[in-house]
Amino acid sequence: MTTAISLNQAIAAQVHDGDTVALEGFTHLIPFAAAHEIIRQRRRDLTLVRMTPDLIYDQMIGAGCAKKLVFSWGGNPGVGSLRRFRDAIENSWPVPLEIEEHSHAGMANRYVAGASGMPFTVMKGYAGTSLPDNTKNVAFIDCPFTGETVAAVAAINPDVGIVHAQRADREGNIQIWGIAGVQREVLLASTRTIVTVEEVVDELDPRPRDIVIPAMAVDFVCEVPGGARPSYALGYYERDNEAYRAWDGISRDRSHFTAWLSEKVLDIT
Amino acid sequence: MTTAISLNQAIAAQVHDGDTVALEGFTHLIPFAAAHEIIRQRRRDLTLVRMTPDLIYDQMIGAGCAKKLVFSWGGNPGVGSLRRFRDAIENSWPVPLEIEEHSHAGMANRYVAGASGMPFTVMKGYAGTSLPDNTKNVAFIDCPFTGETVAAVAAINPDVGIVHAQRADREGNIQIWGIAGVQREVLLASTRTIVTVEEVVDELDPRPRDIVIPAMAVDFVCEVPGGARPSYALGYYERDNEAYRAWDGISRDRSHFTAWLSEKVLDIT
Amino acid sequence: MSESTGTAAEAWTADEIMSIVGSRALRDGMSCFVGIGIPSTVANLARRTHAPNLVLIYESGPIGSKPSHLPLSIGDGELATTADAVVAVPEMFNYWLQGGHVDMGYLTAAQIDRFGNLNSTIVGSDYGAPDVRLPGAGGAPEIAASCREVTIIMRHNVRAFVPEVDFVTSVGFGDGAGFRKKHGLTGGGPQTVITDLGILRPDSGDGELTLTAVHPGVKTEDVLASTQWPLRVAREVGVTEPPTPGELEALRALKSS
Amino acid sequence: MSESTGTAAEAWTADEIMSIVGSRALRDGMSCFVGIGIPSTVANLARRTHAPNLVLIYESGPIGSKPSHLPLSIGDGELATTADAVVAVPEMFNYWLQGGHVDMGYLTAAQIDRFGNLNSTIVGSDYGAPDVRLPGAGGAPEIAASCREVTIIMRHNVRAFVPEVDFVTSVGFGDGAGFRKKHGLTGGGPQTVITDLGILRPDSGDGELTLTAVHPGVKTEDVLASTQWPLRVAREVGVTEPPTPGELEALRALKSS
Repeated sequence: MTTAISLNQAIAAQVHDGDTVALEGFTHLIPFAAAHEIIRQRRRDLTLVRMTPDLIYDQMIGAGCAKKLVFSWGGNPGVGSLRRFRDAIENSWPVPLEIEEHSHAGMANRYVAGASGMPFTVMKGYAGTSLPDNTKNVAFIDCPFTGETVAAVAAINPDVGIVHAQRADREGNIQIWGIAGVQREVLLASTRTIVTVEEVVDELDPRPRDIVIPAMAVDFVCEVPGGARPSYALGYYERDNEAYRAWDGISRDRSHFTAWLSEKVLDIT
Repeated sequence: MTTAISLNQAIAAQVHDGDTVALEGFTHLIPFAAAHEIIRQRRRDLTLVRMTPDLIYDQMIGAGCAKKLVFSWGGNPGVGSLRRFRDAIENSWPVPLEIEEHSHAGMANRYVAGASGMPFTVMKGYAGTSLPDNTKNVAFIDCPFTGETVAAVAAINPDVGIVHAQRADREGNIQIWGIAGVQREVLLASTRTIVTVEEVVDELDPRPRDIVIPAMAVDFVCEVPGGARPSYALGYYERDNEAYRAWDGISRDRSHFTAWLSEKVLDIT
Repeated sequence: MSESTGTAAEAWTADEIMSIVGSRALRDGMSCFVGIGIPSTVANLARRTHAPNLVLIYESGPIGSKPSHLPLSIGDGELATTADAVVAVPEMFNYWLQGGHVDMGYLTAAQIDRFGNLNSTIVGSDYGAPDVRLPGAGGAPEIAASCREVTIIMRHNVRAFVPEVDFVTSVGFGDGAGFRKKHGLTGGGPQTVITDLGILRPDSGDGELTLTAVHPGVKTEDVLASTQWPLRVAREVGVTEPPTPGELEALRALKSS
Repeated sequence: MSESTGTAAEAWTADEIMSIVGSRALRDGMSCFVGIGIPSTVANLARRTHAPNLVLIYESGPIGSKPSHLPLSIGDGELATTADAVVAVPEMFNYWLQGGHVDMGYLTAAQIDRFGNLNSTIVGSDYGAPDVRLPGAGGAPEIAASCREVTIIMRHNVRAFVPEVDFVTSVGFGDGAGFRKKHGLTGGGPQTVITDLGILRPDSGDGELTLTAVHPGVKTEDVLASTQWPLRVAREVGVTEPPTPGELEALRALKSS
């Protein structure tokens, strides 16, 4: 079922205005190239789902793609704030941004429920915190065997799930090594999927502690070398920590950000 | 926290009469050596938990170790019946055997709940079947978000979890490649754990598509080469399909079985 | 139908035509969750004949296995070493099967009833004191619940084809129209039942099994006589294509491997 | 306490003694779930000094990481390549953390209250229009819920030490005795709060934070003045051991790595 096409075609085919879209990758393998293509295609009113919005959603939010953000930790890791995210929440720039926030465990379990074809799953957590007051997607239910109260979280099933991976074979089987985050879960939970990869190869020869995600979960594979920069792809290139530090200055004011967006994203074809 | 000791000492320390014990391994890595040691130490009144009782529990049941069996598929794969299991259920020989049966998905999820520190988890399944009529560990609950009815299964938390693996390092990290079954879940769900391994090595150098289970989940590691025979250990030895076929004859009548038990298990020191 | 030494057209056993017709139910490129026993033979036959790109899924964890010989168990080493991926058992059931990614589930059982419900647990009316204790459920209940469609393969006789199964291990269409939906069973249920006599398909209204084809040389009366309830018969009962020499050769090579 | 150029005994900053005392809370061989920021510095310092066998766990998946330099994010490549195992994020939270296998969780936050509850979500009284939008929860709520014990490290001032946090991101002892049990929080809660002024521990009765030690040169009045509620003080307030030259050297080498 997997088709190898250009990223431009894949985004045009799969991502529509108003969709719920998850671009995942936990620090590792963040699909920046796909995000930039969505920005270039000027998608609007997206509900963006992601555990750690990171620079990738800071850029999409600043570019005006998002109407809502579902997330669990919205910082620039080791650096500080996400300034476009804050500007959208605090000042509705460039458009108002609705938010729904969870814990990492809650988000991970919401993806697990989605991947499992369940409307919800159960976990310990949220109890005693202020988080449930601000979302409809957490409830508390009683164990039918012990009576113990546990948290229930609603499944997330994005319209489109997009991840980056190191490699794919020509059948569309996907290979990842290093930090795997929720890449598998978001592909399985999403109605439509795109995977950008460093390279398409004939044979996925094993790499240390790798996982393979079978092609059944993949609609489109796009070969995009460097597609995770300034995040990293273990075995290909390292995290560009300087770019993460530099983002703090670039994103600090709107005009500086807008200039960056034109030069580094919109004007690239 | 992991200690390397003899299998004899590990079983003596961890497995007591009346315990709930899970010896897992899905076709691959079935811990026969540990089972035989439990038989030799003449443990009684065990509740044996295992998805596929297989020859390993047929032998333990025939030897009189079990008072109850919790399982999901009780056959000799590709061969036919488990004759000691049937003799115990149908004729209470050598002692009566209480049974509780589930589907594979149900058992797997009961281990998942146990490994996750949850009293239960939810799944699709059991609905419309006769299985829930014969166990207290399945219930039906409503999704708090959609109202949909789903199955809930109670956690399994064995007193002792025992698995076989290919290798361990000296810290007790466990390495498995090939079919991993529910090895990880049973170790995490159990109060006490024993892992028999083909070899203890200084360094767990990567093997194709391997997983490593950190030592935090492991109490005792016992080096027992061949400890999964007549099951197999990928990379060490193949499944002894002839032994599985031969078991049908050995187990067919009580006297033949008893002679086998004495010669191959009890009289081995 | 028994071993034949007659004409070329009869040179197959009842089990052989069942397996060969069974293999034809699999389409190239689809994914198939393969149950223990005959389904594994049939799926591996299809992969060697018309469906080389069939994705074989075994409950022990392998996805995309390409075994060179017929495995004895569903967890033989070769299933793992030739697979595209090997996943843990909870992942297999929760993510791949329950998550709705598998095209076809292929099952067999000891009993089947008029609505395609399956029993592989006990024969007899008393669960606590069964006449025959069978292996039990294994992966079948959720395969039957969640695959996009289910194909069932089993020998056709009055002990196996009963009006109501002694124990519902795996749900077909329950007690008829609306049952699957009411119980949240997301897959399409048993769309094809292949026996050594012919092919049955569910009525599109209430899901009751209906004879739609017989194998060459089998009469409708033979099928009715081998079924413990008054079997529905389609207005036109077809005749299955006889095994080709290539199919027979592939099956026999597979069985001896 | 600011940068000092004075005697050897004063030759450290407030942040330095906080980190060093923080590192001492970690015991060799234990497992520690390491939060973002200062906790990562402190845990890596412990591993380079008295606790070489500390098992570092990062929410991105690595268990048993042995990084050669201080990671900027919790998902740097070296954390994975030097780990005993790297697990998927759902497995990390469900099996390893929620399953109760982690000895200590190490957290920081923007606000802490008298019962050790933490806020890393918003500053201000209106969630919809916060004065300051902070990053949010991340892994902290479940670390606080499920680790056998929790250690908190943060700078001590009246903006951070408030009677009641603006938003409960992570639960300490809630509103006092019985709260954790009532809410099913299986871990032991915050047993140690280390600041740049001293150490606070929960009252064994109701869990209210109590000053138990100050760093060399800090007075109890300094701590009271830096806390927005009337802080409980232990009958005997100890003085922490000053940093050793080895500790200071290791910390400075780590920070410049």
